[in-house]
Amino acid sequence: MNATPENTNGLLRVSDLRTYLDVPSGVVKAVDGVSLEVNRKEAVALVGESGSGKSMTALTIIRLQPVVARILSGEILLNDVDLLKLDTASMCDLRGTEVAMVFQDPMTYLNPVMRAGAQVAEVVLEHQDVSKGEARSQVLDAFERVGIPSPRRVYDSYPHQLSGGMRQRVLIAMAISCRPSLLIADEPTTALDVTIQAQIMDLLAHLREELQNALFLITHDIGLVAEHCDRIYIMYAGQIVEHADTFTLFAEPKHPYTEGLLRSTLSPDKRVEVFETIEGQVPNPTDMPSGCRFHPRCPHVKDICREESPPSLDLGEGRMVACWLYE
Amino acid sequence: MAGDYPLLRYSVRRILQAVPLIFWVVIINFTIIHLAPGDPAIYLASVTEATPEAYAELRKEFGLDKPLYVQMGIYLWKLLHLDLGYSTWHNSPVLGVILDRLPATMLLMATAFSIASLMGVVLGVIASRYSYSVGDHLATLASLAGYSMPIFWLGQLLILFFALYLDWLPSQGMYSMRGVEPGWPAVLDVLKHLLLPAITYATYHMTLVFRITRGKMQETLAQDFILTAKSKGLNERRVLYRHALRNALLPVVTVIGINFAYVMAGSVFTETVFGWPGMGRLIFESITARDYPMILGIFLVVSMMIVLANLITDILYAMIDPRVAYN
Amino acid sequence: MTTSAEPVDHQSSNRGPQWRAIWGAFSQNRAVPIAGSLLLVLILLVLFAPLLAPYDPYALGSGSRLGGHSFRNIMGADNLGRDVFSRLLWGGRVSIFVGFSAAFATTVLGLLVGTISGYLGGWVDDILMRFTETFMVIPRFFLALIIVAFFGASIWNIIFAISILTWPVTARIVRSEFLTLRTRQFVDAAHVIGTKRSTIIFREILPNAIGVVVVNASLLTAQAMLLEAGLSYLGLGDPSLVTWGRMLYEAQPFLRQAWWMAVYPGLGIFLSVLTLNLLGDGLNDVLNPRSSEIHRTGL
Amino acid sequence: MSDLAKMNHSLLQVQRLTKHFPVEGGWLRPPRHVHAVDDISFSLSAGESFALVGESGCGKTTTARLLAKLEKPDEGSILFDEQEVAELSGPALKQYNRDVQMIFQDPFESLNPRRTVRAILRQPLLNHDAADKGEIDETVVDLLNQVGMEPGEIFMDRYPHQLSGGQRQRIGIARALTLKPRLVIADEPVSSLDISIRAQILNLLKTLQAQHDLSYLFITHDLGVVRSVCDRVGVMYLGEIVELAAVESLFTTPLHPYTQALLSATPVADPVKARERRRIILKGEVPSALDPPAGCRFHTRCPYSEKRCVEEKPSLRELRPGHTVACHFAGDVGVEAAAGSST
Repeated sequence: MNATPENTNGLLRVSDLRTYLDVPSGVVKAVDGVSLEVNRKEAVALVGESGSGKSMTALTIIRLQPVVARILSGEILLNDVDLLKLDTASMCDLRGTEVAMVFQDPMTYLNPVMRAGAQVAEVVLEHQDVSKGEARSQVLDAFERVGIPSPRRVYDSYPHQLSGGMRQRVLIAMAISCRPSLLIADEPTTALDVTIQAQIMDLLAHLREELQNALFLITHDIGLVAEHCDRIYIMYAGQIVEHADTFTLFAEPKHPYTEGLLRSTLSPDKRVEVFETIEGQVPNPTDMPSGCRFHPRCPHVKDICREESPPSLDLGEGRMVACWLYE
Repeated sequence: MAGDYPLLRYSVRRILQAVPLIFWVVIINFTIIHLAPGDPAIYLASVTEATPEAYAELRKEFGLDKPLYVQMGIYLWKLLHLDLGYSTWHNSPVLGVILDRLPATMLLMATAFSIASLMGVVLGVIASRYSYSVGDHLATLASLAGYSMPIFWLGQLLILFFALYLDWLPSQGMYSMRGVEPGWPAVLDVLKHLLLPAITYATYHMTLVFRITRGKMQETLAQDFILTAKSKGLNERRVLYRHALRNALLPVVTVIGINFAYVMAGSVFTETVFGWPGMGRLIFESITARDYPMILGIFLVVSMMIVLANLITDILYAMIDPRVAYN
Repeated sequence: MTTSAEPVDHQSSNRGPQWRAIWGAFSQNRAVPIAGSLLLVLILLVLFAPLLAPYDPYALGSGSRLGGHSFRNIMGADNLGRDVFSRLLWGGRVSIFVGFSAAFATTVLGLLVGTISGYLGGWVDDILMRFTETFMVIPRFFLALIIVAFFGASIWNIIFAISILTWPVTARIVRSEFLTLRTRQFVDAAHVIGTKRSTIIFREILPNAIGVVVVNASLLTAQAMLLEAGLSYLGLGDPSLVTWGRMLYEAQPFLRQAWWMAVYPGLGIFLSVLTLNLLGDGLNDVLNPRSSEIHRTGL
Repeated sequence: MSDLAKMNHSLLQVQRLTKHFPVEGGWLRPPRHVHAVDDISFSLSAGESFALVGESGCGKTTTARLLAKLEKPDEGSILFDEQEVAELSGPALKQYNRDVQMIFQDPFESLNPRRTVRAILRQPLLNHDAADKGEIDETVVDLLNQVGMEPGEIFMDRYPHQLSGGQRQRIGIARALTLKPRLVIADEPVSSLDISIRAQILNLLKTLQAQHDLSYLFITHDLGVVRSVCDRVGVMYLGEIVELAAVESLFTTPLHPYTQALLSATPVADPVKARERRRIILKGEVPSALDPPAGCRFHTRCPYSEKRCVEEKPSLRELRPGHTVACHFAGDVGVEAAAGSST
C-alpha cells in the first residue's frame, strides 16, 4: 500500500488508538479508534479541521498528551517497539532521537528566557555523549542546514530577538539535531506569512531528501499537502474517515466530508462564483452524534448512517473510506 | 558601546529614576508629619509638666516656630550633608540611634526573610509537580492559613506554647537577663531568642512566596515551550527546574521584592510581641513621642531600603528575563 | 442558508486544542460556596451580637478577673472581669465593619480613578502613575500609624487611614485592566458603530473588568481587617470601642495568666481573614479561568 | 454634476494616505517611526469588492482602521462620496459613521463576552436612533434571520461563548449591517474560521452584497479568497501598494515580482497543478517597517534586483489598462516569464 515500491518497511504503525479527555462537562473522545501508518522516508499528512483530534493524535504518539487524557486502547509501534508499553525513561530517550516534533506557533514554543542556541544544544547534550564545545558546533551545523543566514548571531539570540520564520527554523534545527527517523510537524506554518510558509515547506522537503527522515504533517490546509505529501489521512471528529495517496484523493474523493472539504477550499488558480459548502457545524466534542459522526452534515445521509458507525472499508490500492455509501 | 550592555544601561537608568523618587518621598513625609496637630514640644512639655514659657522655648529650640517651608528647606539642606537631625526624645543624633537599632532588626528580618524565600520557592515547585494531589491541596490550605494569620497573634501563640507551656525557649528580648559568657554561649543565647520571632515573621512570608511560586509554576507548566522541552526528551527534573522554574521565578522575584517593603511593617509587630530591641520598636516609640526628626529619619531610611529592594528586583528581573532589558 | 439551531457550547475555531477551553470554562469550584457560607455565618453572628452576647461587653464584673472557662463565662473573663465571649461578638462587629467599609471606600475610589486614568490616558494617567509610584515607596503601614496616632484614633480615622493608603493599588489594578480592555477588538467594534464614550466605559469595558475588582475587594477586606487589628494591637485603636485587635493588645501583659484573652480574639481575626482570602482565591479561579488551568504532564 | 459623472464616480477615493506610528526612543535616541502606511492611493466604486492583499505588517489593517476612523491619518485624504472625511462634522460625520462599517477578524475577540446577542445588535440602532423603540427587537430578529441564524429569536439571549465560531462571525456581520451601510470593511473576515465554515460565510457576504447593494473592502492575506470574492486587488508590501489591478488581470499576468512570489507561494488545492507550477521561494524576510529599505522596498528580497532598485524608488506605472505596478522592470522579458503561473 505504498506510494513508492522501495519503502516496504513501515516506520510508524498506529492501530485503534483511543485518547479520551476527562473534562468537567463530560468525556471528549478526542482520538477515537485511529489507525495509520507512516513508512520510512515518506511524507504523510493528517488533515482535519479544528477539534478533529489531529493534534491530540500527534501528542499521543510521542506520549505528551495532557494529564486529563486517558489512552483507552491502541498500539503505537515505532520501529516495532510499542511506545505505549515503554517506561518514562526509555520514552524520553526516544524523543528527539527517533521521533521529533515541530509545533505550530514558533513564538510560544521556544523558552523565552533561554538563548536559542542553548535550547538546541540541550537536545544534543541530552542524547549524545559530547562536550559542550562539540554540541555547539553541531548546533551551528544544524542552523546552517536549516538555512539560518548567520548561525553564530542566532545562537546567542533570545527568541524575542528573532523573526517568526527564524524561530521556526530554530525549532526545526532542534528537531533534526539528532537526526530522527520520524519528524512530526503539527501545523508548522500556520502562524507564518505565506512567503515564509513557502520557505519552511521547501526547507522541510529539502531536509527530507538530505536526512532521509519521514515527515508526518498535521494540518488543516488541504492545499498545503497537495504539493508536499505522498499520502493523506482525512480526520473528522476524532476518526479517520478517508485515506488515499494524494493524487487519487484529490482526483476522486470518496467520503462526502472529503468531497465537501475539497469543494470549500478556495484556490488562487480558479474563480468560483458560488461556493459549495458543508452545512452545519462541527459537532460538540462531549456530545457526538450517533452512528456516523458526519451524518448531520452529510448530503447523502441514509437511515443506517444515523444508527450505526460505518466500518473502515478497504477499497484496494491502499485506499480506505469509512462511509456507508460504499458498503 | 552602551548598546552592547543592555543590562548595565538598564540598571543605570533605573538608579537615576530612583533619585527624584526619594526626594518626593521626603517632601511628602515632611508635609504630612508637620500638618498633623500637635508637635514634639507639646509632648515633651506635657511629660515634663513645663510652663508655657518653657514650651515656647522648646518650640524655638526645635525650630518649630519658623514657617513650614523654611523648616523644610532647612531639613533638606541638612539632608544634603547627610545630617538627619537631632532626636527630640533620645536627645542624640538621629542617624546614631538608627544605626544602633538597625543590626537587631537586620538579624531578625534578614534571616527570616531569606530562609523563608528559599523555602517558599522550593516547596512551591514541589507542590506544582504534584498539582491537585491530596498533599498539594493540604499544603495549599495550610499556606492560606499561614498567610491569613495576624503576625502578632501567631507570635502570642508561639510564646504561649513554646515559651510558657513547654518552657523551651525565651519569650522576650534578644539576650538573657542573666549574663552569659562571651563567645559561643552568647551566640547560642541570641539564636535561642531569635528562633520564635524569626518563625513568626517567616511564616507569613514563606506562605506568600509558596502560593505565588506554586501558582506561577502551574501556569508556566501549561505553556507551550514546556511541551517543546518534553518533546526534546528531557527528563522531568530538567523540564521542571531548567525550563519552568526560571520562567516562573519572574513574578516570584517581584513579590519578594515588593514584600521587602513590608519587612519593616512586620518588624513593628514581631518586635513588639517579643520585645526585640530593633527599628520596629523605635518607630513605634518615636511616633508616640512625636519625635519628628526621628520619624523622618526612619522614613527616609526605610524608603531608601524599599527603593533599593525595588532596584535589585528590577535588575534581577532583567537578568532573568532578557526581554526586559532589551526593550 | 441556515445554520444548525442546536445550541453549541464549545469553541470551534483553530485557536488551539479544544480541551483547554472546555476545561477552563467548566472548571468547577468548591471554594466559593464554602467560603461564602462561612462568611455569611460570621456576619450573622456579629450582626446578632446584641441578642447572642450574654453580657454587656464593657461591663466590669461579668466574671471574676482573669477567670477561666466556666458556665458563666464560656470563654473566660479578662483582666477587668469582662466576659470574653461577649466582647468577642461585639468586637467582631467593629472589626468586620471596619474591614468592609474600608474595602468599600477603597474600591469606589480606586474604581473611579482607575477608570478615568485607564480610559482617558494622557496627562491624567501620567499624574496618577507618578503619584502611585511615589506612594509605593512610602512605608504605608508607618504612615497609617502616624495618621492614627497624630489625628486621633477614632474608628473613622482608622477607616480613612486604611482607605487612603490602599486605594492607589486598586486604582492601578483597574487602570491596567482598562488599558488592556480598551485595545480589544470589541471596543473597536463599538467605536465603529458610533457608541458614545460613556456607553463604552460602562457597558463594554467595565463589565469585563468587574471580576478583577470583586476579587480585589474580597482580598482588600481581609487586608483592612488585618490592618485594623494591627493598629489596635499596638494600642492605637479606637479606645471607646472593643475590637479583636484591641483585645489582643489588652491580652499581651496577661499571656502567662490568661491565654484565653489572646487565643479567642486572634482566632476571630484569623478565621475571618482566612474566609475572605479563600473567597478571593475561589472567585479568582472562577472569574479568571486561565490561572486554574491544569497543566500537561508526560506520563 | 451630470448623470454620467454620478454613475462613474468612486464611492471611496483614497489619496496619498500616510500613517506613521511613533516608537519611543531612549534618552540618547530620537523617537523613530513605524512606516505602517506610506503614501497609498486607490479608489473603490459603488457595488465593487476591492481587496487589499499582503502579509502581516504590510499596512493593510492600518488602512482599514484609518478608513473606519479608528486611527487618524498623518497625511493624505479620504474622499467618501466626494467629500473629504477629515472635514466632516455634525450630521455628515454621523452619516459617515453609519455608511462605513467594519467586520472584524477574530469572532472571539470582536464580541463583548459579557453582552448578549440582543444587546450587541441593539447597540448600533440605539446609537443612531435608527429604529423605533418598540421595533428594535423585531429589527434585530430580522437581521439574525438575514445572516442565516434562523429562527433569530432563539439566539437573542445567548452570550457569545454559547455560539460557535461561524455563528459569532455571523453576529459580527449582522452588527455591521444594522445601520444599512454602503461600504463594509472586512478585515480578514474568514481567516480564523475552519474551512468548511469559511465557505458558508463567504457565500453569506456575497448574498448580502447583492441584497443590500454593498461595497466591500476586503483586507486579507489569502489570495485564494481574493480570486473568488473580489473584483479588484491592491497588493501591499511594507506600507506601500506595489500593484493594483482587476482580479483576472492580476491572477493571470501578475507584473510585480512580489505578487508573483506571493501567488506562487499560495497553496493550490490540486496536486498536479501544484507540482507543475514554477515556484518562487523568496529569500529572507520582510525588513523592519521602522527602517524600510531605500529605493524599491522589495529590493532586499527581489530575484531581479539591480543597482537601480536600490537607488531609485519605482513609481506606479499603468502597464495594461487598469493594471498598474511599481517596479522598474515589470513587463520586461525576464520578469514577465515568471508570470502566468496559474492560468
